[in-house]
Amino acid sequence: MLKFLRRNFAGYAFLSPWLVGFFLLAIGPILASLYLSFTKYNVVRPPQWIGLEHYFYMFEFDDRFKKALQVTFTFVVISVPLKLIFALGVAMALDKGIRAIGWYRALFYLPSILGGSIAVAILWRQLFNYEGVVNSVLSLIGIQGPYWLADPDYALWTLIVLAVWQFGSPMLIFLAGLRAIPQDLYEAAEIDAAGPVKKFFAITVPLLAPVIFFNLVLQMIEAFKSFSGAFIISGGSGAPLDSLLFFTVYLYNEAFSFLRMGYASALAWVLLLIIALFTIVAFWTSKYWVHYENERG
Amino acid sequence: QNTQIRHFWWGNPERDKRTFAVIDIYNEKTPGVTVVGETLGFADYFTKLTTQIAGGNMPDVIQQGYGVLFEYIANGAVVPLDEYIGNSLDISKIDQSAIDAGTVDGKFYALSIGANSHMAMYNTRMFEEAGVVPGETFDPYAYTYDELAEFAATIKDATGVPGTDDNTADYQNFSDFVVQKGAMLYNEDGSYGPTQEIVEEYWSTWEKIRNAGGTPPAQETAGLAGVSELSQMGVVTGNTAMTYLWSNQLVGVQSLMEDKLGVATYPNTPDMVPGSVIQPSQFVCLTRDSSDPEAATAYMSAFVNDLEMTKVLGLERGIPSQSEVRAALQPDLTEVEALSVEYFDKIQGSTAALPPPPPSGSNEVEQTFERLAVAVLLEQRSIPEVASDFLRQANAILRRA
Amino acid sequence: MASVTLSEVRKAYSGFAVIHGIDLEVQSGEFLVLVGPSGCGKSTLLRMIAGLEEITDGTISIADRIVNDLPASQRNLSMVFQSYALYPHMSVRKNLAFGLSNLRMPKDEIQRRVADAARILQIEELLERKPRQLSGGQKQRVAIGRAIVREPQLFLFDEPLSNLDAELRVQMRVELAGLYNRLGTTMIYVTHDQTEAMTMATRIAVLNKGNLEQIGTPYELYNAPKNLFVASFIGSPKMNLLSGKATGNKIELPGFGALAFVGAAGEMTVGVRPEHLSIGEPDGRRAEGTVTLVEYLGSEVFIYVALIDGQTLLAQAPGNASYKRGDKVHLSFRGADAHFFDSKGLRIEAPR
Amino acid sequence: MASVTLSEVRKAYSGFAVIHGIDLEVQSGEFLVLVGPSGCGKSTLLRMIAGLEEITDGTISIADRIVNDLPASQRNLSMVFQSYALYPHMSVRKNLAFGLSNLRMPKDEIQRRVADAARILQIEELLERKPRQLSGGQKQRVAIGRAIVREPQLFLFDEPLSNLDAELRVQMRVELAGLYNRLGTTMIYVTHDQTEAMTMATRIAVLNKGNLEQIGTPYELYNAPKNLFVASFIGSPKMNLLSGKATGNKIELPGFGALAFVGAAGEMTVGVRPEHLSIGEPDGRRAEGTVTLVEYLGSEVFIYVALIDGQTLLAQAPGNASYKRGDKVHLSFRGADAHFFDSKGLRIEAPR
Amino acid sequence: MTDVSASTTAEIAREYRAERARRAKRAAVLKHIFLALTSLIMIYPLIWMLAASLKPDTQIFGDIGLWPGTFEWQNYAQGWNALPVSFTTFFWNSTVVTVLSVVGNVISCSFAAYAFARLEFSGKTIWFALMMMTLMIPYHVVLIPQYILFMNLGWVDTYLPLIVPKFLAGDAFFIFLMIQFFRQLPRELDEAAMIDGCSPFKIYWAIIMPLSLPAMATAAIFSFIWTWEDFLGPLVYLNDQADYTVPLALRSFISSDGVSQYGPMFAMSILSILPILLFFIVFQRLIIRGIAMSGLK
Ligand SMILES: Nc1ncnc2c1ncn2[C@@H]1O[C@H](COP(=O)(O)OP(=O)(O)OP(=O)(O)O)[C@@H](O)[C@H]1O
Ligand SMILES: Nc1ncnc2c1ncn2[C@@H]1O[C@H](COP(=O)(O)OP(=O)(O)OP(=O)(O)O)[C@@H](O)[C@H]1O
Ligand SMILES: [Mg+2]
Ligand SMILES: [Mg+2]
Repeated sequence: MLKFLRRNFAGYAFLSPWLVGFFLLAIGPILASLYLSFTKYNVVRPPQWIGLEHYFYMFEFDDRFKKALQVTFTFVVISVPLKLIFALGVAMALDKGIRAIGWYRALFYLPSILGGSIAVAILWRQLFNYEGVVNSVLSLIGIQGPYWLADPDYALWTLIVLAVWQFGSPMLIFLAGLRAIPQDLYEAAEIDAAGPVKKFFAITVPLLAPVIFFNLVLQMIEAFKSFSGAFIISGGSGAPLDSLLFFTVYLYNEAFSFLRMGYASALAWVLLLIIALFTIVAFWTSKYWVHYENERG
Repeated sequence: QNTQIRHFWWGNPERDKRTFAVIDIYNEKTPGVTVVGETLGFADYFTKLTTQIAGGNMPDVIQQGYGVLFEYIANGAVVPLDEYIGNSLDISKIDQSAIDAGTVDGKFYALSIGANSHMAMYNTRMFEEAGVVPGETFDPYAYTYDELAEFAATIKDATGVPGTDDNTADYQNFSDFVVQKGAMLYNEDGSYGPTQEIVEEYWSTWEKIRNAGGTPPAQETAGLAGVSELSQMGVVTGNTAMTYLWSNQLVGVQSLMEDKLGVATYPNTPDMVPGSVIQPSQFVCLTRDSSDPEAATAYMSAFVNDLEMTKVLGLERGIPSQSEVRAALQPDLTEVEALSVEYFDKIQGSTAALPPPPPSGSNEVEQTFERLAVAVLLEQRSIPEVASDFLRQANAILRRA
Repeated sequence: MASVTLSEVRKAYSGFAVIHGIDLEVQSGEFLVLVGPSGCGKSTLLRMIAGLEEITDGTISIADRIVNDLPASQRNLSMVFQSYALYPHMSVRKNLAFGLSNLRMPKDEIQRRVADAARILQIEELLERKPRQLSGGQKQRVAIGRAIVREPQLFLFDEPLSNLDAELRVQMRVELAGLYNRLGTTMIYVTHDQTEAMTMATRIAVLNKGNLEQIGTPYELYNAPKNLFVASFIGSPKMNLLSGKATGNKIELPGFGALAFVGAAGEMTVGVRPEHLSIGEPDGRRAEGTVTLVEYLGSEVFIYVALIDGQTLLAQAPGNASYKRGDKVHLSFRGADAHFFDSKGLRIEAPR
Repeated sequence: MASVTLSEVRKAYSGFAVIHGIDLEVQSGEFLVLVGPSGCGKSTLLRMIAGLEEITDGTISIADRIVNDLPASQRNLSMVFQSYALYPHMSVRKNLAFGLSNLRMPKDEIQRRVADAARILQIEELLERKPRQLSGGQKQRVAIGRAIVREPQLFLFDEPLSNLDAELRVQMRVELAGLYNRLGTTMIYVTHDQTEAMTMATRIAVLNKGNLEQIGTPYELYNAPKNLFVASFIGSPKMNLLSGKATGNKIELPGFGALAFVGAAGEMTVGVRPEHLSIGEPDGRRAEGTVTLVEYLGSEVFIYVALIDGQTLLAQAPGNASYKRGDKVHLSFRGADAHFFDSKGLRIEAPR
Repeated sequence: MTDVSASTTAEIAREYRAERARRAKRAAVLKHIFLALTSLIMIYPLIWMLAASLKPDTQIFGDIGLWPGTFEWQNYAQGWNALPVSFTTFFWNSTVVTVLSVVGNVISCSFAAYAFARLEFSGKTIWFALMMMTLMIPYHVVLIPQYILFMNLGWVDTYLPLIVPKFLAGDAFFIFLMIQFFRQLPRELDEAAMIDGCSPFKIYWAIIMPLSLPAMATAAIFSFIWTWEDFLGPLVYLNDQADYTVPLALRSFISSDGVSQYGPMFAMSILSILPILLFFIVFQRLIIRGIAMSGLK
């Protein structure tokens, strides 16, 4: 017993703030939302237990749920890799060796600061208007751009571009990660006659893997939960034709526009399970490509 | 001992200033009672209200709109005021139409603080340039869809700007159209009123206007479907010459524009059956969670009756429903405010009767309409197909609610 | 296969000079051993030749081409880092193959070379391990392996055998020497091991505080050190230094008496290597002393003898010699074995 | 001041055993040197004693207290890591002082000790530098310094002098020996340097592939190695091994003829250290061969002689010996200098 | 070598140095041009906002041009005092909440991360999984249960719901981020510190934290920005306008049924970005060259 205590004491001591927070503040609401997902709850009246009904309805009748899943998946699959690639590319360009680098970093981070503000929503409409900047640029190279915002086939792309453009936070994390790579490995690679590309793929990428992994998992989770961009640009509804019906936008509407908190909770738990599944897969594959220098074994 | 009354409204800088000033006046006048103002932008108001309801922590007095009021009443979040009438609450000088609008199942719930109606707003400069003169070329208070198609195209030809917004996806216009066609949006039994024919005809009507060249390209309209930001309205961005909104938005829209706005009703069918209603834009209501309803209703009463206070409030929330107050305000109106008062005078008598409160789910039906209308705009499916799809979904929603 | 020429090479780390203008010519195919005290600038020099460190001043040429501006990756050399710098995320095999794959060498040739190197370095069973799963010496061998598979025109070795046991070190020495002979490459080799330096080098360069003290064959350095620094640095245990006074035809050495020496006069230092101090033959020029410490090394013993004037000399005797602490002994040396240095520490050739 | 006892200590890395049950008793105040081939488990053993590595099996006691479960921070020992493990973000001074400040030692005492250590290690001018600004040997000295300032009951040194030059190494050896004498601490010291092992140890433990081969005084190990492994591991250059056939009263050695030996019969190995092989006295038991390689070391030369049957033996001669490649020479040794090992490699004491 | 050849050597060397300096300068100029151009894309919205903040409301949406016809500097003065409570208060409120949050996040999350990355204790995997789970649940469905919880704690209408969770490692993002960085630090350093008699806390404080400076700076930057911009939390928990934070105040400018004040809103938006930029510029300096490996062989 004493031995158990001694062995675990430090770990739990350091974990204690989180544990307190988790049990005091986090777990209650999470479990409550799980409970609510089995009830009919319109916020005003007390929840009524209805078992799995919401889940049945979701999978059998709810076409918008399926549409929302499809939109969200498409968004995740396309935007996350693109965003990471951009973030890494820019992080490498802004790693070192130029003056005023802090300002450049700030400028490249700016879009992420503006986040989902009204300004960005208005601006995005201007850019992707039929006669907007994007189409003007496209017409320069002889392409007649579509009605980005109206055409259900293209509307999602405007949000993907928005998401990719806001690559600031993974960029910053990459920057910090790049700084942890020992220089002498680049020297060794240099001696081994590795060119810049080879150095990138053989040294930078593998040694950055823990950070890449972090960004991948977190950006994936964030993308699944992505809300404000779609909400603001589509005016909260997921228009046109539900092509911007992100899962959380749908969820928000169910919860706050139509006051179906119980159903929204069920939606949330389905999303949670999906995200968890993806995350578990990511963690499982990470065994094969993420190398932690200091883990023994 | 001091009673605290919380008053919560959605606002803007101007309204907030006025309302806080009014609260100060009231607090000054009423020792022992302190009113505390809480305010948010409209977009966030209901999110917060919802959490407060769930927490049993609603403010005593809340602002409500016509659309969602009935859900709150049905669920008991808002309580009847009948027992306070004559005591703490004075409604003797309130218009009967406003009282009726706040009455459900014989109980009075909501005190109107501003009247509202559908209103078309047009850019007078563009109309003028195209030679479309109100009162001569067209009657702003009685014009048909066919006329609209005609002069919208004229404007497009003359100015390069389409003469009108495309309302294919505008539910307000649709709901007027339904009434103009002699139907009801909701039947007595709560089922959905519009028939397949009406829906088809509505969309065909707008298709005609569109084909006549008076609207922006259908795709452009589709891209704006669901967007309610005033700044994105066609008349504001200069993409069209006429936009269809609510009368209480007139001032806000004008403030975003250089050109002067003119006002008109929504278009009508040749039969000229009135389709628009006058309804309160905003109410103040007493909530379930109020700890001192007496004091709260007394405040509500002062808010609509006290001339000192209403003078400060002005027309900011729309046209007051209390006759004395209206009269007192008349001299100080701004140009736009005068325009909107004039509009109300003109439409008196040519409006439809106020329908019974919409059932729950109506909100969602509206969204569904807007969503599916985009398919019409993009010509993805034929109008009859979309119409029947819409009716099917609307009925499913109403059944589920 | 490539000569290396340094002229007037200097290096300063943010203003603090560590290499003070070195001129050095390494012939093509030479095995140059670089020795010097810790911190004297050996690694810095190697890194400058490799192109990893900017040269503050001067020029470096490899194969008669000035390479000041050539990036390391194009200098066609390989290097064993003092800190190994193994790629932590690659298996030993990949570590070895990495440089080769950059040269677009065919797969089977890579495999062959890696297998060869692994055999030579006795790390065949470790090929699939990651560096973190290796012992210090094993890591060092992988670092050597990474250099030798490349077979470039120039090898730079920075203390490549420091963490290996004696036996392995001898074997590696033989292997490296074999490699050198087979490839005929130019080698620049930093070591702290005297045996390594003496046995492998065609020439040894002695560095001290960023200056080149002497360069020459092992024999030259051992037997004709240019100055006191080289004399005491080369040879372990180091040379005994006796201070004496020259008077024109002899030198007065406290304890030992006078030593015939024609030449300079004044303060002098006389150096005698421990193996040239013989113990126990009480005739001729000799000094008496007391044994203060006996270090047993197996094959030999080091005997520390305190002379009467307090000076301690170190003598070497065979391993089976049985002196012990406190013994009174006599030390002597032959005049021919002595080295003479003037008051500035420069060698004076004794006229014979 | 603390004894260390290992009983049946085993270690396996994820199933792969590297230490196979070691029993070892280090007396309080002893200077135990641990030697063994690269990768045999020396560092692992030290790390287990330090408490950095979990023990798979067995017990370790320090000062008669079982410490299997005691965290490293409470074992009151200090250690020099093979990889240095300097704190990269602290100046040299802070690196040295860090351990002391953890003991809540008064500021001036810390300062005194740090200054002392810096003087001993000759890193006084480097005190304000960060580790990345140091040369390899300087880092290593800081690592030593960090250990010695602590003056704990037990020192663990993992090849602490491997990257220092010969002269400095001798000085450090003296300093460490002095420290050892002054503090009377127990020391466990891993080294690959034979000189270090032989001169510093009170006892040497020879480790091989995770097994303890022999433990004893340097003299014992050199003169009476228990088995072939120890015989060839201790001593550099290593012992010559000749295989012969014992016939009850003599051993037939190819080349050398018969050697009187009473005892076992069968396949035998006879070991002769290079310094015991004498060259050029063509009488008695002798073998003829050709010089294949002469390694010049200054104080001595190593002469590789190929016997007629192809076997190569290594003999040691004084530095001024003038053999050269191709010379025909005769080798001989005294029977008393020979070591005998049976077919299992175990020593057989020659009856004298 | 003779004097003559020595001087030529020096000359050659000088020439090489000069040539290298010229090349470096050319490369730097090119890089600056490239970065400046790309960052133009990044800051376009900011420029647009800046322009909008200087236009009268009537011109913001009608004409597309960036250049304001007249400069409405009073948008700033007007915006500052547009609401019944002035922005001085909002900025002060935001600063208090944000600074406390940054401190709380960095401390408490690094505690938890240290436990997960470096200490052994039983149940670690389960806690880790639960921690990751808190990242995956869509925020909107726990909003109401959480509100009820905080109401029962009596924290509504105070800053406690916004600050206390930060001190209890409430944001798993930061924990996971720090874990990934801690895992890259050489374990030998912990070991050396252990030998030097350090307790786990001392190792955390004297070794892990200083060596993770880049990660800590990143976390601080994110923490600052996200708290500064957080809208939903203040929206739900703050009632009194005098307690509002900047983003909440900004939302009050826009009205769907009254007069919006876009110009002043954009003016205040611009001002609200300044503290973020300032913090970013200062803290990104701490993302300096990683030094973790340089004490090791
Ligand atoms: N993490 C690990 N996983 C598997 N094997 C390991 C691991 N660490 C060390 N080993 C193996 O354990 C053995 C002992 O290693 P150790 O570091 O103790 O050797 P050593 O005697 O110190 O060698 P050296 O003299 O080269 O430093 C080696 O063969 C090594 O390959
Ligand atoms: N980044 C640096 N900043 C300042 N001084 C440095 C830096 N790097 C090295 N030095 C100094 O330069 C000198 C030469 O270092 P170098 O590594 O070349 O020595 P070395 O001869 O290889 O020594 P060792 O045998 O100990 O490895 C040393 O005194 C060292 O302290
Ligand atoms: Mg070095
Ligand atoms: Mg080791």
